[in-house]
Amino acid sequence: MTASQIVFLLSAALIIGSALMVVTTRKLVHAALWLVAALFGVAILYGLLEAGFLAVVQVVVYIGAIAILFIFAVMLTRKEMRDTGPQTRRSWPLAALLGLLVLAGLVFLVLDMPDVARTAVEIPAEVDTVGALGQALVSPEAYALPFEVASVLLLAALIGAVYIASGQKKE
Amino acid sequence: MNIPLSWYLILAASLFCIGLYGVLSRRNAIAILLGVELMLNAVNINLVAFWRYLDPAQMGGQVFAIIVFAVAAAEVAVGLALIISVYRSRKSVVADDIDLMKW
Amino acid sequence: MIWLLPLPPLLAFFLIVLVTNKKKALSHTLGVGAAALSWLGSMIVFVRALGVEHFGEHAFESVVDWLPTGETALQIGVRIDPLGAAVLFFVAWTILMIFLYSVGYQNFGQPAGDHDVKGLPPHGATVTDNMGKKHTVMSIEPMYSRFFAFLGLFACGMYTLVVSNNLLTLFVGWEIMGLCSYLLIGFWYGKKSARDAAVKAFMTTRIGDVFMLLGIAFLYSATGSLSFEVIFAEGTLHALATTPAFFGFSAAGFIGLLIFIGVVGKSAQWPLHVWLPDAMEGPTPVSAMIHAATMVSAGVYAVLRMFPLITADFSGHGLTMTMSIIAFIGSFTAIFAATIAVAQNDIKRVLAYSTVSQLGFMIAALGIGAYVAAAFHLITHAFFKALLFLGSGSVIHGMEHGALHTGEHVDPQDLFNMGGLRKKMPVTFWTFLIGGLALSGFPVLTAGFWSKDEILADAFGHGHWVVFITLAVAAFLTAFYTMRQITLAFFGEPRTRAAAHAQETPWTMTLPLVVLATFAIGYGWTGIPEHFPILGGLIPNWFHEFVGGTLAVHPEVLEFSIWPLLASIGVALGGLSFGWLAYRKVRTPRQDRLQIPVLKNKWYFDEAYDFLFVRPAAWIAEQFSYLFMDRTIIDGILHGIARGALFLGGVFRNYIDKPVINEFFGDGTGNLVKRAGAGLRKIQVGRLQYYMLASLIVLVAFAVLYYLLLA
Amino acid sequence: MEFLNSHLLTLILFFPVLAALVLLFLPGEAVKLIRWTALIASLVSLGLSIFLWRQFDPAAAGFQFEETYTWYAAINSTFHIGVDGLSLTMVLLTAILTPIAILASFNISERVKAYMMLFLFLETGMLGVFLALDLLIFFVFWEVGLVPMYFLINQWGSEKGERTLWKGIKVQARNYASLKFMIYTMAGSLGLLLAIQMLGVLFQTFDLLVLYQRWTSLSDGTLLGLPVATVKAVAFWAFVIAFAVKVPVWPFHTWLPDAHTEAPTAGSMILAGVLLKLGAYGFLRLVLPLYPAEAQRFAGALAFLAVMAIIFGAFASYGQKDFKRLVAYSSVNHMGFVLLGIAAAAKVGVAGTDAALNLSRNIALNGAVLQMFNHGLSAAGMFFLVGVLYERTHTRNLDDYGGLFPLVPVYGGILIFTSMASLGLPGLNGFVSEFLVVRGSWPILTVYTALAMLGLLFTGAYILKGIKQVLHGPLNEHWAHGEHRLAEIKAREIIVMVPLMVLILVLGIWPGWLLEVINKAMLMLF
Amino acid sequence: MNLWNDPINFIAGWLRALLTGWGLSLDLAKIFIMLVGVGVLIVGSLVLAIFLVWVERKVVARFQDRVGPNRIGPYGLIQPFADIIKLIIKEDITPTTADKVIYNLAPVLALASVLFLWAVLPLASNIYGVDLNVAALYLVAAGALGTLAIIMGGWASNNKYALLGAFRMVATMISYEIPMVVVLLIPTLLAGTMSFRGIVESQAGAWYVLMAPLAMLIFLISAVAELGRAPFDLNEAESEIIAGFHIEYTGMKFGLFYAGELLHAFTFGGFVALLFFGGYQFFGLEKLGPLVAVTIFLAKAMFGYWVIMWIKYTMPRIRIDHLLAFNWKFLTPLALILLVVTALLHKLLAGLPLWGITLIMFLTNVLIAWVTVEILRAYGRKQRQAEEVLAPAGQH
Repeated sequence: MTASQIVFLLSAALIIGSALMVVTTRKLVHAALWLVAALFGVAILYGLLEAGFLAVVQVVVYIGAIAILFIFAVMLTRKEMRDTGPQTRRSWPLAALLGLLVLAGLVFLVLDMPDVARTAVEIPAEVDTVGALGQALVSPEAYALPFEVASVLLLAALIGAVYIASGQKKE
Repeated sequence: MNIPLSWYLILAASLFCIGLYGVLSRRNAIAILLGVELMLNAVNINLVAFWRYLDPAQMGGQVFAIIVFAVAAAEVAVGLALIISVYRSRKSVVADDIDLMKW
Repeated sequence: MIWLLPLPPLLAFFLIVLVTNKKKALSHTLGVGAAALSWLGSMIVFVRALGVEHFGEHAFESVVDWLPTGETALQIGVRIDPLGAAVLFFVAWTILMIFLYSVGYQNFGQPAGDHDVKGLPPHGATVTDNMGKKHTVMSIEPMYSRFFAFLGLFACGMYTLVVSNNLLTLFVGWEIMGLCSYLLIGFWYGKKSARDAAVKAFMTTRIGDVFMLLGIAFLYSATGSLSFEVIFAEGTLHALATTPAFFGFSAAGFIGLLIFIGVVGKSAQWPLHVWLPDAMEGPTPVSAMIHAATMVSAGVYAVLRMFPLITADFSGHGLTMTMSIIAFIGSFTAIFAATIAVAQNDIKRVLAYSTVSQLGFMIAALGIGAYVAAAFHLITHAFFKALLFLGSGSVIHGMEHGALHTGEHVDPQDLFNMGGLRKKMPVTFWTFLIGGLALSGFPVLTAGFWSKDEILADAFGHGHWVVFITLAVAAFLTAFYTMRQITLAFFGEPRTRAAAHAQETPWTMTLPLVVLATFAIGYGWTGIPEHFPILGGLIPNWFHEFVGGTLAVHPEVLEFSIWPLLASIGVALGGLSFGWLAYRKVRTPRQDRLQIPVLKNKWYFDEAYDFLFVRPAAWIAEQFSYLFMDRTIIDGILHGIARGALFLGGVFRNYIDKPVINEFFGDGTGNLVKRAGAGLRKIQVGRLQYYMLASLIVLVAFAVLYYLLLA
Repeated sequence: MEFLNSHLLTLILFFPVLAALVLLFLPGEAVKLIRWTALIASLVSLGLSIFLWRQFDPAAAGFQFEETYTWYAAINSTFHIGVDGLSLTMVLLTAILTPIAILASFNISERVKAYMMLFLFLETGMLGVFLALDLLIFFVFWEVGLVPMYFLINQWGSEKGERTLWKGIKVQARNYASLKFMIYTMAGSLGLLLAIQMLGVLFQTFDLLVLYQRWTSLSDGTLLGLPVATVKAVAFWAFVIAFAVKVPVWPFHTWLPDAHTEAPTAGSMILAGVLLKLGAYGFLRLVLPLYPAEAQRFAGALAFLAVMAIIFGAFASYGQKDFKRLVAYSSVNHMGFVLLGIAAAAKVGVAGTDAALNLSRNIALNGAVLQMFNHGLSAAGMFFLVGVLYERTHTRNLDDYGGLFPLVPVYGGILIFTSMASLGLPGLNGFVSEFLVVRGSWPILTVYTALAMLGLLFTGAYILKGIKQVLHGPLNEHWAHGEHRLAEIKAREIIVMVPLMVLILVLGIWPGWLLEVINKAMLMLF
Repeated sequence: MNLWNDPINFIAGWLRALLTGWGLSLDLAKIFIMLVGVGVLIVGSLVLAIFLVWVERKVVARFQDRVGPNRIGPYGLIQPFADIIKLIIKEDITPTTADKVIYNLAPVLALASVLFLWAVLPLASNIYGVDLNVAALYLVAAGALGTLAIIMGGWASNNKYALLGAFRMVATMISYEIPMVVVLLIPTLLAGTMSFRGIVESQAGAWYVLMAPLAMLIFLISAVAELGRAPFDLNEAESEIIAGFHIEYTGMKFGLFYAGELLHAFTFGGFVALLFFGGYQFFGLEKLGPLVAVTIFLAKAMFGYWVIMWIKYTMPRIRIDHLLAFNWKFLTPLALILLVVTALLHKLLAGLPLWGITLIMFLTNVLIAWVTVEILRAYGRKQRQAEEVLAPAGQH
């Protein structure tokens, strides 16, 4: 068991545990916070996968922005949801069964993949993954277009969200 | 560095299914969004894992992950805005109540 | 030079119609001038013709290619031979006299009528003389110049007929004269009777023309040419005589018959004579023109021309079928017309019927082969008949003058309104008397006697008893009604005040009478037969020599026999005296015992024709061929097809389109979709997670299925 | 000049269409301008035709001024046009009549542009038929000629008049007439189309010259499963019916009186003047050369129909109350003579050994073609005069007229002159052609020619009836005075009549110049 | 590789030898050494925190023209220890309805987020926690953790004022994060790398403050706003919401918050020094030895901290909407423009010698500053005219 395997297992446990807590806790704020924990676990995984930039971005974007947004949203709609009453739908067993079925299917597919158990190949030190990523994002023949489209998407989402949320003021 | 790729994939699959369960079973709209977030993260894990294990030189995996980030952020922003405006007009966040779009 | 003859009148016609029809004086000078020019030309030709001995062999002829037909071409041209020259002579004279006469007859120089209207005879004009006394006087004919134009065309027609060397131009002249007779008879188209007469004239002549056209076509197709030169060549004649045609006739005989039918129409022989009496509706110069100079004589002239063809298969003794038909029709017409003439009251109608009977004489003569006699009678008759007509014209003119003078409205043409005119109109009386005597064949003195005697002699000589007897009786009747006419008109006392005030006609009318009178007498002497008891040898029978020359074989001279001579003298004198005796005392028509209705109404031929032909033709035309055949039958079929198509369309629409396609397929599928839609609607619950669940289940199911079946 | 010589026919053919297009751009209300341009365009066509006439060498065999352009290679039909004596005469007739008709239609006042354009199209349609040496082109122009005529009758026909069909259905006369005209001719020409297609498919070409040899020489074996003889007979009758409808031969003629009475003056002038000749031309150009044997076999039937046309045409027109319908039926009568001539020529068949028969055949054909030309002139004249009267009195009923001679002496004179021409008075053109036809057909079809004489007789009857009721007759006070006093014939109308009358007179006296061309063409016809 | 010029490796080597000596496996030993390093770093920073408390109270007193703690020990040096002992022995009160887990976790996270920062600080060319190639972003991530801690604190104490205070604090922090990130990009741009050590090394020629003084100013302002101090310390505004999100915290929990805050301020002083003032470089002095470099760095950091304290005790507090408006309407656009201009110039002037680049960059920065001032002045004049139109001075 090498160090990284240990770290992997720890973070996997962290992720799965907090994910399960997210979908099962009664109080929504706890769910949000558990989500933060899960995201933190994922960030660690990225670190393990030597995608440092992504790990940090995961933390900044997910935890820094999205989690806080969730918490804000929960706060804003707290008055009604006294965290009382059943949190899950009556048909949750069917959902669980279906989840398991999908899981089984996916796992089966994964195991069925050829050469799935191979290990990662060593990245040569002098390769600067962050620089390469930067290059990929902006060089036209690589992924400049999706990058631009994503920016436009964000702008649209920004305007849309502002407009929808503030809609009530005008009436 | 001897973590086999299958571990990551299985982990992502399980995270994905937990998220799926969360989406299908939770009554609160925001909880559903939480589920969606989990699923998105599962996908991201897969992407980066594939990047790392199949061909680190090709930055496709990472770029795609970043784009998923962007989309996730946009989706959450708009989703929550919608939920809040629905909450303001219909005073309820339960997913089942928002069922105007019937035939 | 010869083809120049018909041109002056034609030119006059066009000039008058196109240019000078407003100016009356210019028009009539043009007309008379053209006639004089043609007259001069004809005289020159006649004189030169006389100069040439054996003129028959080398007649003046010039030919030109007219119609290209296949390799060959139809040739037309002009030709003068002895017969042509003789006929030309009398035609020129009579036409000129008629032109001159009509200047006076149409009251040239008289004031325009008060309320004269074109299309009706002039009714006189009131004029105040220097003493301020008002009295009506004759008024000028409103359509004065048009009259001369038509006369000019008429003259041109006659000249072309006489001058032409082939049947085609002969036919052209023939038809032009038909047209002019139509135009002139219907000159006063205001009067209904004139209109109908014009149409009747044109139609009856056209019936004849149609057969003649067939004859010409047959001749042309049989011989390949129409010019007399070619036809009367020995070979062709023999070929025609021998080739059998239809109904047992030989080709020559059949063609001759067809052409003869044309002549019957034109010269108003028995079956087609009805138009001639009605032709009196036209102005008198026209009647003269038609019945004396041109129209009718054209018919006889055509038969004269065709004589060699008709007698192609005649072998001296038995008449061929065609000749016997001709003889029969000729003689029958003579007797028939004479009987009608006797009962007529109108001065012109009597003359009309006398013309018909005289033509009967000529046709009969031709029928029995008396070529020279027929020609001779033709020419003499032309002279004295023209004289009689123009005389009757001046009598009518005088009567009108009297009627206007006395303001008494009386029919100027009715014999029983006249009487005692010999004192009022001496010149007219004497010329009319000469004409009358010539017509009835007053022995020795008049030309009529010589020509008619010739015919009777010929008939007697060749033993055609039936023809001889009928012609003799006809001659007697002729003499009788001429005397009746003269006594009624000139002798006795004037029956009406108009007759009392009748006045002699101006010189332009009396001069032609005198000229024609001289011919009526003089011309007879040119044809006295040699063996005639006294006068035989004095003057050589020029006519026989000259005209006989036209035939290839010169007709032999008949040996003289006394019986026909005595018969003709007896008949003539008997008729005259009996006529004078019967009508000396007659004052009113009732006293005239001969007013037999059957004769008066012309043996009801007009009514018969009307009933037999005109009305059925109208019925066939109107009802049968148009309304029935076209409108009902053929259009019926068309409309039937249309209705069938309509019905079919309806059937398709109501039994196939609407029920099957619209209801079953169209609406059927529509309902099906609606029901299915209603069914499927229920799965749309609106709840988000329900959808996700459902889609996921399907996805998983597919995955499993895919894996189990395919992978 | 060289261009003119090599493209003369296409120029003549398509000049009217070009003019029509030019008309299209003229302002609608500049009525005088439109009329004069149309007239000048048709005069140009006339000039070109006369130039063609002078250039044409009658003696040369075969077709002259031939032009072939690739038109529809797919079904190997070429735009092949040429002219020989026969079509030259017809082209000349069309070229003469169209300007006269256009001049005659100067009194049309509404929609003048459309009217003039249709007229020019019509002229092209007609010229096309006469010039076409390719069956398909022939058929195309044959149909093209129909459409303008339909509109002329339908749009500018006489307003009044109703025609009761079955069960009391009343329909406007001019619609009835134009529709009947259109459908009748179209239905008739269906058989023609089929036969043409058969020929085209059989020999892979529509060219007439080729077909003349190939089709006539094909005489044995089976065709489309039937013996060749029956196929040829059926094709023959298909052709004959198509042209019989157009010529109007007796049973197919009922459209003519309706079409004429309802057509505007100029329309009926051209309809009678040229359109009827299309059918006769069809007989001469297509039926006789293509089906000599069948023609010979069925000549009797054709002759019978011709005589029926002559007799019934004459009787029907004699029975008419309507002046224009009278003249229309006269066209049926005169065209009957044309067909009689053709039937006679068909009876003799191909020029055999017997010289006399050949001569008669040739004379009959000469007579037929000359009759087509003469009737064109006299019919156009008659219709125009009827039109002149109708324009003043707005009625065509003979009983309404009467005694008009004193009111309109000049008009009366012209009417008599033209009537005499159409009656066939010798000295005028009618007689020459009728004489030739009678002379030509007598030795071949004696009985029928004799019967035809009955028709000739009644031709005179109805013409005189027309003149009597119009000119002579008791003066109808209605026209004598007051505001609808009959106006004398105008200068323009006289100018229309003068060329016709001059031609009638000249042809009557000296037809040699025209007959020369026709004669040579007829020798070489088949 | 002796103690003087590469102390960490020297010690690490020594320890490794020691531990392997004790029979640990190499891996285990490596992990252990890592842990030891982390421990040393944390303890060092905490001790520094304690010292900072003293410094803070002395400097504040000097600013307020008073002496500050001089009674306990020489120059009051023992005063911080006294405070700490006070906090430890105070009663630790937890609100009953508070959300126990989150309530207790909040202070820990607050301090943790600051300590995370120290992992990245390059004290000397070879003395640093880890040379992360995404260090700049790591700094922002830590900031995000701080936000989270504040929310948890505010929410868990189940007190309306606490929650409101937390929201206000979070609002400012999130808003000011954006200009900070944008301005952070400028040194990255100039240095070509995001790792702090790389940035410091590339400042050998010319300190980035010379190249982009305006960027340094914006970074300073946004840093102060991040800390929630001085002009932007609205959550401690007693007059409005008493003590912000840590109302319910007493005793050592409050102590953690307070220490975390002080250390955070000092760290940001260090960052300013690091990014713009050449970090441990002082005109070649740092080559003498790592320890000299460390002292240079700490001195610069203390200077940065002094400036922050200077701002805190002189500037009056800004209202919350002015604060946010100031950020969104003025600071962010200015930062973006600056970034774009710098990027352009960096590309354009690539060929010039270093002094040329710095000179031109400096001048452009001055130009931009002048232009913004002009715009502000025009805006201000317009505002005043609008006021005069509404209510002309003292008429009635």
